[in-house]
Amino acid sequence: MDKKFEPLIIGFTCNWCSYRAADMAGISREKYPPNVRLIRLMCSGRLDPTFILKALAGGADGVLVTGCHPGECHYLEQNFKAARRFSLLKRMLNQMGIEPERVKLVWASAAEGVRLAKEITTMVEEVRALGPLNWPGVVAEDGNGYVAHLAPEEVSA
Amino acid sequence: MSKEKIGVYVCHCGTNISGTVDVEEVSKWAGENLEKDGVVVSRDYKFMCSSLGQELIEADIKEQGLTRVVVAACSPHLHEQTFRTAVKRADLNPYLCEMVSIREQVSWVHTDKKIATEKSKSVIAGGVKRVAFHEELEPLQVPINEATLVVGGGIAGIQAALEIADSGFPVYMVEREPSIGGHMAKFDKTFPTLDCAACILTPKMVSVGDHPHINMYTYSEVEKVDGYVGNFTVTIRKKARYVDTDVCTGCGICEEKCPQKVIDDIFEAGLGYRKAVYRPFPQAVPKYPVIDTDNCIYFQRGKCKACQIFCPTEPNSIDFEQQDEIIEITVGNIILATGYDLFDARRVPQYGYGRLANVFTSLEFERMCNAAGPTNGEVVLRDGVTTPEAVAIVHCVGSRDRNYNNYCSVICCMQSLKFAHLVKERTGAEVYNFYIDMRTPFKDYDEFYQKVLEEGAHFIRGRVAEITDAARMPGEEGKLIIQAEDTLIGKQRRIPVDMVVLSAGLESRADAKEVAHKFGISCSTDEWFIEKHPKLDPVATMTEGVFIAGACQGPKDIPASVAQGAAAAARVLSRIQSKELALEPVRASVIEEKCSGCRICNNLCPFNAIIFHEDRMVTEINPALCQGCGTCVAACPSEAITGTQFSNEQILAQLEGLLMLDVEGGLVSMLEPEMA
Amino acid sequence: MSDNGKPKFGMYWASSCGGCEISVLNIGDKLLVVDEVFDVVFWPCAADFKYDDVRGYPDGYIDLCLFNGAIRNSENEEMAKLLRQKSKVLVAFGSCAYEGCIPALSNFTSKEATMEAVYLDNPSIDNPAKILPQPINKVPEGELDIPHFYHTVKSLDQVVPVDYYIPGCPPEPHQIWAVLEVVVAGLLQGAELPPAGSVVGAGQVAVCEECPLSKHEKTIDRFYRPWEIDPEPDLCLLEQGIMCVGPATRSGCGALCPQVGMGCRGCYGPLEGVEDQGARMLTALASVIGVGKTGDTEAQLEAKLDKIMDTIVDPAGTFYRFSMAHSILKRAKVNGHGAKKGEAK
Amino acid sequence: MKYGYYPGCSMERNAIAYHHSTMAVAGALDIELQEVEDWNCCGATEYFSLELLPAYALVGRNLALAANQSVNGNQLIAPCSACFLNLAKTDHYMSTSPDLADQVNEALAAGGLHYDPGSVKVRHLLDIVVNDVGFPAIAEKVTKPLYNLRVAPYYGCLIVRPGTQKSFDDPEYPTTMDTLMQTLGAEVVDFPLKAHCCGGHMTQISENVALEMIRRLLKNAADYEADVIVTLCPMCQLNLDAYQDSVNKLFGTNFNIPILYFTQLMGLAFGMRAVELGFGKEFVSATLALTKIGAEPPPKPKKKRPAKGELPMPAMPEEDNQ
Repeated sequence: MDKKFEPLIIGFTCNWCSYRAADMAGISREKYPPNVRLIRLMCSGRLDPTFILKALAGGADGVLVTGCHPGECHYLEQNFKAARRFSLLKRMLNQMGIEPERVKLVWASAAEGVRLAKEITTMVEEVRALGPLNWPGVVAEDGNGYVAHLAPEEVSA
Repeated sequence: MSKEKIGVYVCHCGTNISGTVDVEEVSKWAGENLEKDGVVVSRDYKFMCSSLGQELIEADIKEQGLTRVVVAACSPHLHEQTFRTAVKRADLNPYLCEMVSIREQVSWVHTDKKIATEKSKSVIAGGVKRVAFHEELEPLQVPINEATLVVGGGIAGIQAALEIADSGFPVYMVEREPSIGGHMAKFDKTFPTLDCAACILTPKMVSVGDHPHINMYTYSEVEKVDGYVGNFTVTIRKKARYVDTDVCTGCGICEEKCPQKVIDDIFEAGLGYRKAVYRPFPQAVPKYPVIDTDNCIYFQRGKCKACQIFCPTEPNSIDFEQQDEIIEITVGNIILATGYDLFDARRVPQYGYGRLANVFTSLEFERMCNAAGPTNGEVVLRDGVTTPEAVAIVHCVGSRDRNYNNYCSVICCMQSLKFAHLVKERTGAEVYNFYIDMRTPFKDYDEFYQKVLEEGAHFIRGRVAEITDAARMPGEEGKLIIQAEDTLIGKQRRIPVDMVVLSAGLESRADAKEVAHKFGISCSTDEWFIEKHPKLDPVATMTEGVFIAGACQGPKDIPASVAQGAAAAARVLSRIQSKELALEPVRASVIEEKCSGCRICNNLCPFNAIIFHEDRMVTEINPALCQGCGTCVAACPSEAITGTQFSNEQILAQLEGLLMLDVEGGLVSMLEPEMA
Repeated sequence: MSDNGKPKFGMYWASSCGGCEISVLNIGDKLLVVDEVFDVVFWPCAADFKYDDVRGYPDGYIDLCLFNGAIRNSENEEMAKLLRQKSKVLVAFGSCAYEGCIPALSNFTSKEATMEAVYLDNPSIDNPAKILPQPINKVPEGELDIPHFYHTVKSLDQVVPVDYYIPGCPPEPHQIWAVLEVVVAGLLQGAELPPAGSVVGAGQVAVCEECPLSKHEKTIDRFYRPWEIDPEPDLCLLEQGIMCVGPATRSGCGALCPQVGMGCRGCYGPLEGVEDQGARMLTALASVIGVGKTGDTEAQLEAKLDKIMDTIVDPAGTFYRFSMAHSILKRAKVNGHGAKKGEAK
Repeated sequence: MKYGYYPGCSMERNAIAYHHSTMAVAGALDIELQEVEDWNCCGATEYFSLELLPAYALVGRNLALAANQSVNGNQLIAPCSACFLNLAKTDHYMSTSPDLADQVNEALAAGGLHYDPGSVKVRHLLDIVVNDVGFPAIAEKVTKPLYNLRVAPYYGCLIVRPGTQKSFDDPEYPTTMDTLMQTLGAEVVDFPLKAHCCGGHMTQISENVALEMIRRLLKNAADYEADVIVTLCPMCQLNLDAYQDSVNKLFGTNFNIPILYFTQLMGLAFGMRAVELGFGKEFVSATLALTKIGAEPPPKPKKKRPAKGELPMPAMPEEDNQ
């Protein structure tokens, strides 16, 4: 396929920092690729790993998780809980064979519109380079019900 | 097929949105493709937020019996309230309206019209699917306690306290030092008008002191803050003064008789002395002294008691047995005016402060110029007698410097000009200002700059490389040599002087982070308190009921601090006047039947809203304390906790909508629905 | 084909260990009652029946069919479809049929890798010719077609509609009996059966409710493998850093494992209304990890997190030990040949 | 502790004292130095101003060798400030400019070598002593404290130069060697010119300019009544020591300040014999100065009561935490 692959990325934002950062990016007309669609939560602490799995299984090629910088949480320390979950989730997704670039955590304060835009741009490019995730395809049965005979020399270590 | 009747309204926002998004196409698409999701009407309009736009919605609700509304326009942070009110006018619960942003997050940040249009569609699809799960809610009304806590008795705090107290509402002021007055009380003159700081400050201090509505806790600190807007419970530690303020008349005899001389690092900036029992300065408010136990001979060696012996009052005011007092007050709002710390010039070793006797900091110099200061206003060298013939003033010490602080400390330029003037006035010495850029932006400031120029002060544009007493050339012996590049003539220069004043920058308080955490607000990377909005809400914080004023929010001069103090007071007053505050009904609650009592969530709430009932072995959430972050909702392994406005159903539905179309607008292949 | 008016009973063993069959026997002499009440028409493990017997039955002939085992190959799928067609009430019996269970752990890898692990790369195997089972084999008598080995293990309800689910690895005998009673009552006295699609023979809340160990506010600073620590009796295992999936697992078993110092493995599956058991346990567990306080820099935070996360061995395998096939992701994305479980890709 | 070791040419000739004392001290502190085999010149300061690329290639070769003969996480010690800076900056510029890295590696390829920028961690000997060994460990080794010896710590302009890497000391006003000398019991005098240039090879290009620079340093040390100037760089030592006489002649001064290596003073304090530490190689004899070392620490100058009206001095950090 010669056409450029356009990844679809779901972004989870915190009402107090990153969502405002996104607004800030808009207000300062900071351009970034349209591949990201944002969901507003009250806090990154609200982020349930289920949402991320759902997004990936539902056709997203990547998920961007954002929240207030450590120590700047509007709810004092809930972004730490987000960080804990994310850290564990990353390890699990790794076992699921999902490339680390596809699920990213970015701290962005309400003032960092420009930075958020940059982070988004980088991530879109990274995911673009990885190609589609197409989870439905991953799950689908591969059609042929058997393992092709492995000639001895073909066996990989 | 949804049972709801949903109306979708797409805003052009003039050309702000329609310039990049094909608005008609979007609303047409929503009407046709989101029918099964319950969309019965979908319109676009030039300005949805205009009264006509709002009436459009109201009319549809009434005539078509809409049960849900989705508005695609600017950021909800801008107009969510507007549209909720509109919906409410049409007797629909305001929380059944969902707003999605296609301006800040689409039209303003993207360029390709086709793609932006497709993105808008998905964003709206998300809103539509989400809104179906919205529920009718009522805002939470919290009563506002009339009392206000002002933390910090500097000029900003004083201003705020007086504004509120003068309008008849109770104010508690907590000040860490024995007297209010803050940094301003230490200054001699104030730029650009050069009127005496004390003369304009002391009256204000006095009126705070004897204001019927102000309750002052000096030499005290806030220990703990509980509760929430409208109803904070604040615990204050009133440190022991060892002086009975009920009987003490502030005559000052104890101070006179005290044999122990101590370097005064706080008020005299280390340049002068005080006694072990002392009032920071003559005009101190309150007038009562405190005993500094670290230096008091009695407390250290168990004898002396000179102060007690000579105290004329009956009964004796000196009370060595006095203990710290813990006081608990309840207030509705809090104003933080905790000010700043001076940058520690010793952190720039090549400037020699602490090593070279005649290098002074700006604060030391302020005290030196002050008629009530250690030199009675004489500008002299460290030896206390010699008048300098040449003085260098170094700007931006610790500011605009990647090694220390990147920011500009705002006041240093004007302060340095003031110093230049004072040196000229009092000694006639040559004055050399070393600056990076001159910043004199406000009323009459630049005129003052011109004035000082005319007075013959020299200005050298360039950073000082080092200050040394290592003489190299004739004429340098016994002097301090300033080595700097003069960037205007492009030459290195060595200028011998007798005295150097380092215009040290302003830094956030050493314990700013701690304090911020105590009051539930946040700090910037430079540890200044963060305001709610840099332009539109500079005195409020993200935490309801906690406001900030003065230099604790960022470097500020006196006029700015006073203005911000008054502004904060105005915000608080409007709160008090309205008696009640409506809060977003975003709250979590436990479905008891599902709770297994695993206690995972129990220590996740920083507001202690989560209670565990040992008897029934279930958890409950106190809606009054819950702030609605949703952390416990996401943590519950049984999905036994739900959160209003951000339920799993709502978020997953929105997700489904967002994933309806791919970036170019093709259908995304969703995971095939499971059988059974 | 006898017709003694007794309701017809069938039980089938697809891709599973057989424990489910044993657990049915574990209901003890109540088994006689089953035999009394039911007419067993298909139970390969207990009596001699052939697939063709079943093929011969009219549709809906079997009143109650307990199907244990996951769908691993074409034979499993074929039988699932056949039994669905022949049964009135088809029950996914045990974790394998319900949510994939242990067989579904192979969804972390490719079928090629599985084959390799079993037939080639395995110390107990001597297979110099590297011969793998081939579905189609030419033999003098003609062509043999053995079941096709699938890439992804599925739960029963991912190939046919299922009426009830009985969770457990294996289901607890008393729960089995409870369900049988209900069904019998339904079939004989026409009593009302639970709504189709519901989980029966299990509780409605998490294991913790049944677990007698004392629970408190939790902060976990590191995790221990079972052999690394001698757990305090009477104290919640999770609080001691011992992995226990109880909080995210449906009750009904009586919290047997925690009571003997072994953290709940999660075999009774997710709670009512929960889609992904693994995600729930992950989020719950991570939330109470004792890392991250104001003052930590972002780097410090990451370092501390990594340190403690390293003590959680094989998170995916732990959280999805029984529910992989039924999880949101269902399987791992395996690039290329021979990728092993847990390998970074 | 084991490290790679790049001695550089001076250690074999003019700085032989530095070499001997370094080996002696290293032994005492269990620092194992494994010399890079087949190392070559670092290009000193000139080559870089003449032909940049060859200069980088020249240093690149040393880095490549060090990397191949990897010791302890590729930590490479250079005792000479010039060598240290050249190695550090070549590594730095190669890692920041891929082009340069390619060109250098192209050159190295001719000799069958290759260097991946960043793979070698270049460190100065002083860095190792103060940060890896640490003052407490050094204090333990001190058997003959250098009481009463007034030392002017001279760092020179190269080691703390910012930019190339995270400097291990304050680039404007380094203090680690001050603390080191205090740890040895010596009395450290204020030496404002501690990070100023010694003239480098200016002695060969324009002698008088160099001599003036040297004079400033000597004068400053003399003004503060230093008995010795302690250095960490063969170039600095050479200029201040060998040209002291010329300075005196040219400016009619009579400076007589021995210039020693910090390792020599460490050796003394550790109770080693002067000869094993290369004493006697210096032009300005240290013998007289060393006789000043007393058995007793000098009495602490007690804070004199400020004269009437005299203003108190601000307390320095170290005084604070006392």
